[in-house]
Amino acid sequence: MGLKGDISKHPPVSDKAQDAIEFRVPSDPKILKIVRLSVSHLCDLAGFTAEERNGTTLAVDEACSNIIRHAYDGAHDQPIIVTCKLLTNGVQITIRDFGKNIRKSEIKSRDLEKVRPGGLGVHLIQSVMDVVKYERSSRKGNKLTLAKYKNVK
Amino acid sequence: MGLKGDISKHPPVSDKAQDAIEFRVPSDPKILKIVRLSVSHLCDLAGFTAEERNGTTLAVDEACSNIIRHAYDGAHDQPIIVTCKLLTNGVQITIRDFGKNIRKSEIKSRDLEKVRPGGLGVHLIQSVMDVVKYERSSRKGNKLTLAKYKNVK
Amino acid sequence: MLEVTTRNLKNAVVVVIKGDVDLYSSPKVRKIIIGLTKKKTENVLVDLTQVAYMDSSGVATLVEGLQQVGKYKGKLKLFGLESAVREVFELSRLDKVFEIYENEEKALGTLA
Amino acid sequence: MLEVTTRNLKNAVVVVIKGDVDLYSSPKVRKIIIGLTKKKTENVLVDLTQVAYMDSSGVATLVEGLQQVGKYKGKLKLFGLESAVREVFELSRLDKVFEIYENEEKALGTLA
Ligand SMILES: Nc1ncnc2c1ncn2[C@@H]1O[C@H](COP(=O)(O)OP(=O)(O)O)[C@@H](O)[C@H]1O
Ligand SMILES: Nc1ncnc2c1ncn2[C@@H]1O[C@H](COP(=O)(O)OP(=O)(O)O)[C@@H](O)[C@H]1O
Repeated sequence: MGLKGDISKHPPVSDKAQDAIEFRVPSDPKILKIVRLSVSHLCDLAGFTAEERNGTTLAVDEACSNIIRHAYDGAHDQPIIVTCKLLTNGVQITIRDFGKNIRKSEIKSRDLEKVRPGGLGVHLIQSVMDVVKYERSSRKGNKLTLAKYKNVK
Repeated sequence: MGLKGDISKHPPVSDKAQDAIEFRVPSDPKILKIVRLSVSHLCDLAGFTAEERNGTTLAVDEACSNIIRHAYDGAHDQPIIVTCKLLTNGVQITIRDFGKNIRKSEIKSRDLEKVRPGGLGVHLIQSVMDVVKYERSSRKGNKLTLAKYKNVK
Repeated sequence: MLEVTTRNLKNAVVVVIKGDVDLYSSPKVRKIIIGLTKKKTENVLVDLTQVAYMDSSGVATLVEGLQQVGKYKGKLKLFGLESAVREVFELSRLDKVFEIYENEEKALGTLA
Repeated sequence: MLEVTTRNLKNAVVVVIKGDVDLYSSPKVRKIIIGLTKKKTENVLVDLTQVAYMDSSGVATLVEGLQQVGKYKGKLKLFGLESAVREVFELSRLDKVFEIYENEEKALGTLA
């Protein structure tokens, strides 16, 4: 999928570089919990409800899991860079990898009517976040921009 | 203070770059909890006891607090880089800042017999960690290397 | 860090999961549940009381278990879902596919 | 995220702290405790049951409170220390300087 919601419609209210928290982690499933704990606390700082916080944390976890499994084909030693920005009205999280360029046509959620294991990650990310934007990096790798705003529906 | 324990005596057992987790955070007291949550989970991954984990988490928190208060004189928008490495026998954490160069002679724990508020941070860091090494960066800023090993007395 | 244990009751096996179920830990859950389905365990009850977090890999593991028990007309039921875990099932529209109960007693009460 | 509330009893004020006490949150604790000492509250009991973490800035705040109540012969007592919090007091060698009790009942029992 491409753009969900237009990020320019919700300009980050504060985006000085110094407001950003950046994690550089290896593509090892072990680190997912560290990313979740951090994102979850960031959501608390943003004043999110428990539901907003849980959803955002889930989305970032799913996005990192997908990078590990698809962009890096399961390799555990490749870099992932997660950058979190606290906005006055929510959080913005960008996730960069240096793996295989994604084919946007492949990144889509499947028909949920067919009950089968797998194929839920992209659906979960899209259901929860207000902005979901996949970009191929001009060189190797990809950048995913996620944002969640407070009190959106 | 300078070197506590000789880091070369306990060489990191695994130190490929990809094992490192790096956080770049602003010098804002708000981020201390994120650093703690992450370090605490890393200590779990290292197989630390609760006491080893609590102590290590405390030491990193105190070191970051000191950077905010002393190296950056309380400014909230300056960079701190925390790098965590999982060793097979413990964890190594380096903390870099780009603030005032420390005077090693000033970094010392005070006489605890005199009960007064403050002046406990350096003492706590030294009591808990197996390696505490302050270095001035050749340019601006400082680097603190901390390590904690499992089952050391 | 995730712990998975099983407890044998007269007419069911309870799988007790403790910790976060994610890409790192779900293989451990899968091993136990698929192990039970290979032995054609009639009633598998999954205790999620101590699971504060589950991602799609955890959900996928439970869907796989459900499909396996279905093959031999067994049952797989869940109980004790924390709100964050319940939300994942709802978002995946699987809250109607699984039999979900409040607690062990209620899940047991539905067995023949 | 830290919450500090006070509860007035007949012969004491209980300060209930909920959350982590660190460089970010300790000013909030300080404001309340120093506020009580300015009013020369005779007995200040600090409930740490819901504090999972405290760093040296939290400890410093409590030391300051202790010194202030000392000036007017008041008391400041702590209770309900989690093990991580207890460790910080021990490492700071302040576990003998403060009166520390297991729970509110025991702390109250020591008041005249
Ligand atoms: N980061 C990514 N890089 C490359 N492909 C991806 C990425 N994320 C998702 N995809 C593609 O989108 C599909 C759907 O992803 P998802 O919904 O998470 O289900 P699953 O990964 O279980 O197939 C994947 O099968 C994959 O082809
Ligand atoms: N990161 C640092 N940069 C500069 N000076 C420091 C740093 N950490 C500690 N110090 C010095 O060491 C002293 C003792 O620190 P500490 O034990 O944490 O107590 P306190 O900060 O309350 O004085 C400080 O007063 C300061 O002079």
